[in-house]
Amino acid sequence: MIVYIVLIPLLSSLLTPILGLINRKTGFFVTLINAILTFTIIIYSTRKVYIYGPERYFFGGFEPPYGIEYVLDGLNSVIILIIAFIYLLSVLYSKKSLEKEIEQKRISLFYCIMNLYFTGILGIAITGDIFNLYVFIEIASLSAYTLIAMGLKRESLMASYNYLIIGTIGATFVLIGIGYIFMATGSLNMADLKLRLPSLYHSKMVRTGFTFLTLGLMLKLALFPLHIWLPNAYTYSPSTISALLAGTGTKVSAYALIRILYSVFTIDFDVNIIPFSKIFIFLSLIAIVMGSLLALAQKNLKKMLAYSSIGQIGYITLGISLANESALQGSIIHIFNHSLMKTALFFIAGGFFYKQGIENIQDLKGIARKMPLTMSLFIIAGLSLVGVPFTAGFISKWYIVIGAVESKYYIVIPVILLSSILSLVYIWRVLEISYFGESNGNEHKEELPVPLFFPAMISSVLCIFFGIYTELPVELSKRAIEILWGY
Amino acid sequence: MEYIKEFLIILVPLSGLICSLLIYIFRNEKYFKEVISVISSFCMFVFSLLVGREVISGNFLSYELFNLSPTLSIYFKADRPAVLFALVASFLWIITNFYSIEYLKGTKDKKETSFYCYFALTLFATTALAFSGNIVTTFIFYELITIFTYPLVTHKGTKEAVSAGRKYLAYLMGLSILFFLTALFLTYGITESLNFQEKGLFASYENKKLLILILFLYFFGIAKTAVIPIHHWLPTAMIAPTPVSALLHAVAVVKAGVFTLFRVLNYVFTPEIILKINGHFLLIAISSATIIIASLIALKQDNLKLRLAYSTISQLSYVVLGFSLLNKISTLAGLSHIIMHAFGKITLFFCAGAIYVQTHKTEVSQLSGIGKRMPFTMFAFAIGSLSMIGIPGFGGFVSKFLLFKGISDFGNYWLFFVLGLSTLLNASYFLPIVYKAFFEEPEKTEGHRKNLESLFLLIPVLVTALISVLLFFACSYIYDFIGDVRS
Amino acid sequence: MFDFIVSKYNYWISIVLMMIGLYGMIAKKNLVKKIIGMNIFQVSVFLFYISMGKIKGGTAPIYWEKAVIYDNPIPHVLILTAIVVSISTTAVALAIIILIYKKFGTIEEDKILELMEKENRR
Amino acid sequence: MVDLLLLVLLVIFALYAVYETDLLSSVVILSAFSLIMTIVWTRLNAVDVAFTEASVGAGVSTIIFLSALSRTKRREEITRNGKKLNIYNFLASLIVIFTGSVLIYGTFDMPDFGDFDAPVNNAIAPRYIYGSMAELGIKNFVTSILAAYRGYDTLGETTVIFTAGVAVVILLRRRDL
Repeated sequence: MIVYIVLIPLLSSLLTPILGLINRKTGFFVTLINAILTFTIIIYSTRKVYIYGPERYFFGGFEPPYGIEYVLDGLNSVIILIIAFIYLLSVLYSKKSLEKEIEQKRISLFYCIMNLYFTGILGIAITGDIFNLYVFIEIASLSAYTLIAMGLKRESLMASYNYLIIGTIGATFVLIGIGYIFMATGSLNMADLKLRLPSLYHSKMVRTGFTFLTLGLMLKLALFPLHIWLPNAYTYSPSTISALLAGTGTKVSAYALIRILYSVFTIDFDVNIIPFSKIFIFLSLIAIVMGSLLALAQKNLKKMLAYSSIGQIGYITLGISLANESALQGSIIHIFNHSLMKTALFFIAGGFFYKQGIENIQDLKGIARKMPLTMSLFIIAGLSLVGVPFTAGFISKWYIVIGAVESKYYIVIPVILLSSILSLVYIWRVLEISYFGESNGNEHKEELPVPLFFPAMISSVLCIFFGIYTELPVELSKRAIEILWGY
Repeated sequence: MEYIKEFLIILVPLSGLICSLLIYIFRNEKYFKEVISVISSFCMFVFSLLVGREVISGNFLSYELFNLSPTLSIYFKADRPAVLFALVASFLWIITNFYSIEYLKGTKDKKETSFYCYFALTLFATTALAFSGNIVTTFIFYELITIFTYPLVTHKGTKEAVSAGRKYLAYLMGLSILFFLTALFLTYGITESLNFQEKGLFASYENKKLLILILFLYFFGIAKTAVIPIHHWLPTAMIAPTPVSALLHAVAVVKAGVFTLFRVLNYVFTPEIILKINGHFLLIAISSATIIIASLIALKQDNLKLRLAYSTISQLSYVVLGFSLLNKISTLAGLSHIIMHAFGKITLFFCAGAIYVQTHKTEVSQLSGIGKRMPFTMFAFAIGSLSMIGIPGFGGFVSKFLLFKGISDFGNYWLFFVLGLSTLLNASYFLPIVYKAFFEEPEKTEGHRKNLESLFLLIPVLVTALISVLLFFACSYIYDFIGDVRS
Repeated sequence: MFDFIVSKYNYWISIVLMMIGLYGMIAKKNLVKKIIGMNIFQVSVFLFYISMGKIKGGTAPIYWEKAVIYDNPIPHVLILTAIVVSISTTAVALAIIILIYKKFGTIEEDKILELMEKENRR
Repeated sequence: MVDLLLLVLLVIFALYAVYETDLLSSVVILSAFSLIMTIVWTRLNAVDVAFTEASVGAGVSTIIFLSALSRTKRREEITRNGKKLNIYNFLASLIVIFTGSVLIYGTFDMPDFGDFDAPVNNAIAPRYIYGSMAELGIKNFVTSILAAYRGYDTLGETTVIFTAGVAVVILLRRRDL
């Protein structure tokens, strides 16, 4: 069953351009059907994994480590669940939104690339082979470069090009890392590597390999000093793509990092043998503060959200590198929650552009009087970003902080709280301008059209929902860690 | 029946929440919001009474709403101080409702819906805070109070209101996130429990320095107590409509602050532990400094509401002082001063509002001879002032007397001097107003109408003034009810 | 020492090549030049991979009766895939560069940044 | 000795390709670089890879580069605006030196070049060498791994080409910008 998770998007990406020759409108429907179908299958298999434990699929029937396998366990089932969900929302959003942003002649090709991107990130999440991971990283990246380059402004080209350069460096670093580890062990299968590596932990080869793997993924993840590609890429790409990338792109890299750290290597190696944990806690803290600070300095709404993403990525890596149960759980929940809220925020930002052509925060004056409902969604998602209680963001931060306290990293607490305040300020700035700003001209209500409003509504309402009904993410992430750490 | 009893405790805050929902849904019906507000306030009061009856008869009422995580739950519990606080808040809400009807009409306010809606929401959060059974629940509702009162502070929508709102948020939310939340995390990290307990949470914890740090984090995190370095938000919040200033910034919000402090000092820490770590000296110093300094500032204020605001700051510190003296009598004094001050100060605010509605006067210097045109209002004002000063025969005397007794139990006699001086200052900033109102001649340019009082504005004022007097004679009932707080 | 150097020179030269490529990718301002650097970088990584599969006295990994030792075929397989990935990236990159030239009229990074800054200031 | 010479040649060509300001000759040098690489790989017995590199790396890649150059500019413009550029270059070299030294550090533990006992050759490789003939009946092990054992990688590889193809089409046909 799990093989269809990647095959369906792949097939639909082939189908979109072909059917697109007949009728342009088919692109959307094929993509939508693909998204729904994949999402259903993922729900089904996640449930199965949750009940019966991990599921493996040997490609071509060749048993690992000789062949390539798919593994679906607690961890990646959560990740693909959220990815597929975000993708579904983005597809729903795309129809109306792309009408203004993409030439309709190329729409079926555009959907084709979108499906390829979907294929790529699902492939990254589900594969059990590290070289295969590289291949899928490249599929996802190539399509992401293209999607970004389809932005309306010419800056999008430069954004895409910069992402391409840095992304390729990252991917090649991953390739080098794989090479070193492969050289030390002779194997490429993750489960097999986990068995072979412990005896080699003191080998310089393995350490270098580890360094390059993580470094490459950090580049893809846009951890603070390596983040330069991200803001422009998110800002200048089409609205749908900003939301899609913000919800899925860095998340899947974060997943890959967790996989490498805890499923290929072991926690013992990460914490005790090399100072990975310490270095990355430090880097994450810087990322958290700098991301929020830089977000504060932005004039462009989407860019502000993008910088805020950098801060939020810091939370995720912080939880990962604290390397204890609560923190990692918090990290996984934060991947889940941040996808929801950032996608919601980008949907809404795209909606402002669609309806009013607004890009800068200053131009949002009085928009709350024109679009009160839309703005209330923005408040919900924004407060969730801040981490106000009863929103999803609170839970993940809670877990991360508890993890930090357990590991006696007290410095984490003020940093996280400071960044919460900073994010409160930059969200509040938007709200204040939109509620109290003097708008010029008419103020009659015009909400977003339903196709744009609906996905934004779903994702922001879920921010509240998962802030109160926390059982699902907590339980799923707990199961994920149980399997990951083997107890 | 048992089930209903369990649910009773939820019903108190719920009546506020449902009220606001109904108001929002039927926002276009005329007179509906006023009626529903009054009904819900009665409901809230009745439910509080019922909870009080259960508590008196010795039943333990508690209700766990849901779990945010296995160790993190939204949990409500009823005890005597909580009931007391809920009773005061809900009773004054009833009166404020009647008052606001006329006030909003008098000031020709257009945003009635949002006013009533957020008002009810604030009461919901306040009563929920009163019944909170653990720190997390307290923190959450503490934050919610801030969020719900923000729209009331910025109600006017002017530039000043917006910047006042910004300050309001910066102080209340910023400090609570930075300090309160840190303290909460540290508490959890040390004790792995957040439930309020009679024997405190730190019974078996030895690290004195960390405990002191946590205590101060709590103290400065709870900015709603408005002690001197963190009091600036309260005067700026006076830009809100007078009913808001009256109920929220003299009763609900600030009292929520001191109530939270009460919880922290008595149920997270215990007096014994605080005495052991010598944490109380700073608390006493700050609160007594606040008592004096705020009174001095009040003396200089010409704006009536601002003078009342600084008086509030000074009076709140009586409560804080009572709590930080850490003996039974002084704690009792603090709790009873919550009530006494509530009734006295709300009377004063109501008067200020009535004066503004009728004559559009805001400054003390303009009030010459106002007593001739609004005799009953100013009569009530006099009663409120006397109660605030602490003249025997008025409610304020009782708590002040107890505070004196608490100080003598504590044994630090220079505090007598603080109280004495403050009483003098109280008299010197309240009595001139009364004198001006009754014994000075009005300016000649005034209009010809003789009596400016309107019944709807007058009745609430008289009721609260009357109760201020009655409280003096009924004080023994209150003590019986509160009983031994730490039994 | 000499043995140590001789025994690893293949890897070292591939690392030197990688670094030349990486330098071109980072330091060069010309967009096409960056891609040329990228190509060198990636091809050198491929060289690294192929080197590790070589065995002294081994023959090409094709079935042959007289063969005693075969070279390791796995790196070859991986690199076949990677070469294709590399060329695809190059193609996409060059397509973007062509578009950039069309819209900005230059392929020098600093000039483009200048243009973008001007636009933002307006 | 020939091998070493070829490698040194590679370094020279790489340096030349990076430093040449005429992009056209730079591309030609890159193509020559690829051809030498092909020879190196042939000498390392990686026949299939060498073949692919000759056609794809040296052939297709050069053509793409040339067609791209024909649509843009031939010369690299060196702007020397003082210190800023130098700091940038300095930083870049710092990064490169750091990365390189980490990579070199990793080689210290490596098995010697051509070592039969290296883990690489003993973990999963023997199964392919000794088992694939019987299992699949293909003489070329590389082909059998590519097509069967790691067939899924090949599917991914095809997808990458497809992605690139669609990407180039959709990008180059943009008229709206």
